[in-house]
Amino acid sequence: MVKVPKIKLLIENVNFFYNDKQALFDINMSIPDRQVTALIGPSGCGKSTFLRMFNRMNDIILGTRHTGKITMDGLDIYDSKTDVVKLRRDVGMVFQKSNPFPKSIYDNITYGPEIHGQKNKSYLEDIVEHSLKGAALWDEVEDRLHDNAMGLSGGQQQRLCIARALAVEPKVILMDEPASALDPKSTARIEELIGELRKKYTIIIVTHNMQQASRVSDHTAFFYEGALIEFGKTHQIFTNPEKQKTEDYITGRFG
Amino acid sequence: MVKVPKIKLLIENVNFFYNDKQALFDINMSIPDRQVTALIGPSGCGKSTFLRMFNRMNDIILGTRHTGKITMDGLDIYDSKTDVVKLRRDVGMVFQKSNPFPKSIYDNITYGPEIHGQKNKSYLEDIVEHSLKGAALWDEVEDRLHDNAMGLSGGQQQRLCIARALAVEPKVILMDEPASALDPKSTARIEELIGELRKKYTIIIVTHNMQQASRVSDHTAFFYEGALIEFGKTHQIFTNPEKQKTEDYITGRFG
Amino acid sequence: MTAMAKEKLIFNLVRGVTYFVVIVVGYLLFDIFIKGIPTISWSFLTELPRRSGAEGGIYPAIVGTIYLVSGAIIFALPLGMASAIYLSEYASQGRLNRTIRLAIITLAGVPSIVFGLFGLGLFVLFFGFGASILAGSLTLAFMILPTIIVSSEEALQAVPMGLREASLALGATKWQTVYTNVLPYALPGMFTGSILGIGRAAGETAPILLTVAAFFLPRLPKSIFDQVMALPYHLYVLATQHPDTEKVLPMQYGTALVLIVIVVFFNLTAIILRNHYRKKIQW
Amino acid sequence: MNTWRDKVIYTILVGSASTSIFIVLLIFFFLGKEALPFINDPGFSGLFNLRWIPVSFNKEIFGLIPLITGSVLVTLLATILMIPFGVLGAIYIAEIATGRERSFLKPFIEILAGIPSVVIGFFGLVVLSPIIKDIFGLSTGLTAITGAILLALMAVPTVITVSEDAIQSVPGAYREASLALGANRLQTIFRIIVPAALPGIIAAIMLGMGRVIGETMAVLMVTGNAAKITFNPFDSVRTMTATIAAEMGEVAFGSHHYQALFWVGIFLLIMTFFINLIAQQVLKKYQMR
Amino acid sequence: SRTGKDQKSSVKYITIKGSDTMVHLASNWAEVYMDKHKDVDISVTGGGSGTGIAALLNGTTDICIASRKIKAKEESLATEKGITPNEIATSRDGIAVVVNPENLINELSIEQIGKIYIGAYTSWQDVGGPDEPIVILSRESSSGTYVFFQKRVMSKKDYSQEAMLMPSTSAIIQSISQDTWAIGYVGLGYGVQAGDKVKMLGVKNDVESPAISPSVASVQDASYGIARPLYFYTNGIPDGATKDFVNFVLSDEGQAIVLEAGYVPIN
Ligand SMILES: Nc1ncnc2c1ncn2[C@@H]1O[C@H](COP(=O)(O)OP(=O)(O)OP(=O)(O)O)[C@@H](O)[C@H]1O
Ligand SMILES: Nc1ncnc2c1ncn2[C@@H]1O[C@H](COP(=O)(O)OP(=O)(O)OP(=O)(O)O)[C@@H](O)[C@H]1O
Ligand SMILES: [Mg+2]
Ligand SMILES: [Mg+2]
Repeated sequence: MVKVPKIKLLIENVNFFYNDKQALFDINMSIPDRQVTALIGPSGCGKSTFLRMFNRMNDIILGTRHTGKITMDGLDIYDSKTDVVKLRRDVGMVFQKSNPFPKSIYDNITYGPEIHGQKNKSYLEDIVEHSLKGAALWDEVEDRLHDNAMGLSGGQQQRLCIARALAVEPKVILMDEPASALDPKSTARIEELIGELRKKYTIIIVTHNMQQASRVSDHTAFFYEGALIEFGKTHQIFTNPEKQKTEDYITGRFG
Repeated sequence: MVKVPKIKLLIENVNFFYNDKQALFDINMSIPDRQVTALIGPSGCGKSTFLRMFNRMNDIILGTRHTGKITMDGLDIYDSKTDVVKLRRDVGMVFQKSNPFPKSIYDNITYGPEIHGQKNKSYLEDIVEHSLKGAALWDEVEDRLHDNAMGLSGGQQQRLCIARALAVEPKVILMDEPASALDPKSTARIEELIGELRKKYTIIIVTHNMQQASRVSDHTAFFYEGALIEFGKTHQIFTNPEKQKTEDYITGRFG
Repeated sequence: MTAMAKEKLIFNLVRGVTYFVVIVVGYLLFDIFIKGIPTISWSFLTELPRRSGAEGGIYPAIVGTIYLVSGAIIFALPLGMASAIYLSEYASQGRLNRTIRLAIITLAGVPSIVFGLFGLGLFVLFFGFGASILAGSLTLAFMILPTIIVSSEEALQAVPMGLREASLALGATKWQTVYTNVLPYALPGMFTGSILGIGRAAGETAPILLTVAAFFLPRLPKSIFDQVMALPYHLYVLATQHPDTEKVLPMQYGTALVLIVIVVFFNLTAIILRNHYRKKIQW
Repeated sequence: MNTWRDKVIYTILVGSASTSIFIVLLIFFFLGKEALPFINDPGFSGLFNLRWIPVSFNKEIFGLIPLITGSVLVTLLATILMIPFGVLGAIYIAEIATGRERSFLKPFIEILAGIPSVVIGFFGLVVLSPIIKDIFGLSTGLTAITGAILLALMAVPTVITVSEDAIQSVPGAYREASLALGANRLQTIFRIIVPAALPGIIAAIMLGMGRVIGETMAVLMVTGNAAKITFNPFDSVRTMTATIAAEMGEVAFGSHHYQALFWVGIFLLIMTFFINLIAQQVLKKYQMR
Repeated sequence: SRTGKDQKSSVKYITIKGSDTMVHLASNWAEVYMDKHKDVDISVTGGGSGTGIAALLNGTTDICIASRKIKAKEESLATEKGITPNEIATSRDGIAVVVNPENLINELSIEQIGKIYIGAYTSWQDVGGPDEPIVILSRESSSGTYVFFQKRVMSKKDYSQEAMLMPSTSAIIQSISQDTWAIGYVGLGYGVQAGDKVKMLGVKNDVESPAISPSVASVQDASYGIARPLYFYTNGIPDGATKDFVNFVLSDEGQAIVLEAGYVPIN
């Protein structure tokens, strides 16, 4: 029988506002552990906003507020007692535009562990190798770990950002259109990587690219104008959507 | 019998340099009149550079130079006697990121005709309606022509840029990834539009999206590391490429 | 007229206007340089003034100016940079933030002579520092504070948001983020703006007139409660209060030249620093 | 541990930032403290007299009006002069100059910003005022226009630097779009780039005006300092800053004259405050784009 | 302030503060005095007579230099603070009335000069010259000279509104040498130093009396009508180093320096 996956993140009645503008409307959803969940929908529908709620990245934008509740492993992540810093350690994030620090590749990776107090040299070296291997970048940069990360190609930079996120051993990885700025070859590489990572991490990915969503994800959520229209197994969403809107969108009838 | 299309642009032995860095290597190609020619290839292969040679847009980048010859309707566009301003009027361009001027929709369209000396009010009004209709935007903006163009959605802005290019009555339209920043619905809209425009204009389009190239173009040129690897009918390139590299790229084996 | 001819004509006009400014400034600098250079000698730079500035050197005034400027830096730089960090990285849209910004705008608009009055009232009289390096430096510091805050904030804002997000997303605290991923890249820019402000402090007469400057003080200060001589004030007195006009004119030019060299030195350092770091850091 | 350290640092930063508020309050307090007794005796309305005769054996009059008109006249003239030079200079450096020219012009103009105002005033007295006198056939070169020229000279670098930044920050995409439509550079500059940069340019002009109003030493030396109400550029005028700088030293502390000078300071502060406020407002609008 | 502090150290400090007119004279005195008394340090600061008197009242200066007498308002403030200003006349300053050398006028009566400055005469024609407007130059209203001139020459009437107030004597000389039809007044020393850049007018005490040229001699014997004393103010009768310095200033040697600096010794 089909194994029922454990729920990692539970979203209940979430609304979100930028000042007076409501960006998310009453979202309810549960995100399964160690699977890939894709968020799709037309531009401006609130995908990024939703994604950034999980590591409370929206906190840093002035004038934002929300109602409702998001729990991770049963703990309310917006509770006043929650340590945001710790939360962000557990919930890694990869951004649309790759944003390595203008430091060496090595320093990029060790930054996270170091700020969390890790000082042991050899341990740090292990982390670097491990993370870069995890992000399928090790072979390409092994012999220039101390070069500046800005010298890497776009696709390499993006994988470095993934490696950097892995280095702090998160449980959840958020990816906001991680491949949209990349060429097809690099994109394929990243997709492959996601396939690897899903064995160990809960992954939530935002994408514009329907083919990509269908290739990499287990579940897909379709957003439209701030509302969650449909959420289900990716296969089912793409072959047999329940809602007319979903079908229209997927077949390209609107965007 | 197959009608042999007239040649609009003829490219002979073209090399291009950014300072000491060569970006194009000995390109030879002929672009047919009133058809859509797609330029494809991995990131950094020189597609944009090549495209920007046709309206001499590279002239404004310091330290660039070229060798070889490009003729339009038999006239050398890089001849010292060529009027660049006139050339750019004949060769319109639409950019990857939509870039309307921060003025009203109306003023965006009339800017081109006005700088070319058109002062007649009613004639300008005609141009505005005509161009916006040509870009399939008229119905959406008809009643707010004097609103600021920055208030339009991304897809609308891009169509406005197309309308703006149409308003100066070019013969050739260059498009550098016109839909890459757009959602699927807007993309479909733009592709439809290209289908319309090809009846009257010679169109050269750069795209990352293989499906798009195959949908919209008559001919496709595949670039790789600054060289033209293969050029031919789109149908043939996508189904039966001559070169191994082309096939590898199209089937996604590298990017 | 063809469009091309018109373009050419207007471009030449604009070029003419620009070079007119350049020539005026060039003339000004050249004039002071040519007339000032014969006065410059080792003794002019290292001796005390004699016969109330008509003879001798300007050593105490050079030292005094350097003390005052250093004092202004010591007070204004940390304060200004901390303010900028707060405004750029920490401030929310609250009333405090708005009030601080309003205050900075106001400070930026305070004429230098008003700073002089204020320094006289607060430091010299109220705090009882007397006319002293402390009072003068603090007055100058307050005068350049808005420049430092505004330019430092710009430098901080120029650091891409992505770096902050990346760091925060890795679980760094705010301060860790600012300290490791914002400050290092903003520092050159922060210093640039600051040094430009400092150049201004070095050349101001009005704020020190009432708070620190002595005209004749044939010894170097021993504490921050001492008065000092200062180049701009020395120049001001030579230019306006000395009967022996012919004789002090070369001294005036010499003093003006030294003052300009000091100010230009600060500005050039700033410009070179900025250009250097702009080239080096690329995102 | 981290949260504790973060809190301490936060407190330090808030404290530092708040000092600006504190300083402004202190400035108003100190100016006000010295100025206030004037309201009771000889009375606030005295400040709106049409003459400024602070030293007299008959009747001292402390009307700020001639000083205000003097400042306004010089400021307006300087603004009118600095706009073409500042804006055209910025356009030239940002859009027309070659790379090498740029790398020379920009620092040069920035150095000008640092020339001490005493030096410029000295230059004005010795070199500029005779020139003005001869060109316009005046009986004296110490006029409002002389001061305005010097002030414009001092403000031009500010205007150029800030406007140039504004022009630079106009997205390159506009430039490309315009050129691609067959516009020449002239059309592109004046029809697309300058309008797009206009808010920034206006802010630059306002900042320049702020500097002009507040400048002390240069005007002190060259405007002739006659306290009369005039709007003739070739007349001598007395500005507010020059009045404070010149009279503060000799005045008897606590006298009416002394108090009146603090009122001049307060009015000056209010004027510059509003100019800067408008500049900020414009700048903000600009950044919203 | 240095006053009273550092008593333990062997060096004695004297601070002098006040009139800008007198700073260079005072610093010349200080320089010569310090050469002879290595154990004394003297600082001289300008800022104006008002600043100097305020400093005396605040106890932040030992000697206030002033080009005017202390005012009633200041005297009452002094009493409040328990300070007794002690006035010492140190030298005299003759005020020369100067015009451009091209101006053919050579002498004027005090009354004529006064009428020019109050704005009653606006053309040189009014005093026997060509029909050219008179450009009136004056020192700043803050300067002691301004007040003195008003009192001595202008019968205490107000200055003409057209009068241009120059920040400094040098500025007046500079302008006079450039403007053919300007008139101004400057300290005798400045007038002498300016050489042929300006012309010093002879002054008639009244219409009948002969014109007297300004000079050290004519100021000293009081035949030249426009001259004023320059003062030291101390808190009470000076003692210690200050007393010694004041004595030096009043000595022949001190008065020789006065002459050298362009002022007139006090007999
Ligand atoms: N910082 C912000 N301030 C105000 N409104 C915002 C902000 N960020 C996003 N929005 C608005 O919130 C809505 C949702 O934006 P969001 O970025 O989440 O969309 P998205 O689905 O990620 O779009 P895209 O696919 O274009 O990235 C949009 O209407 C957007 O304009
Ligand atoms: N202004 C420039 N100066 C120097 N080199 C440049 C410049 N613009 C492009 N290049 C280089 O020229 C080569 C071709 O660039 P081009 O932008 O034409 O590629 P492209 O095929 O359009 O890539 P993409 O698909 O990423 O847009 C690249 O190696 C690029 O780094
Ligand atoms: Mg998004
Ligand atoms: Mg490209």
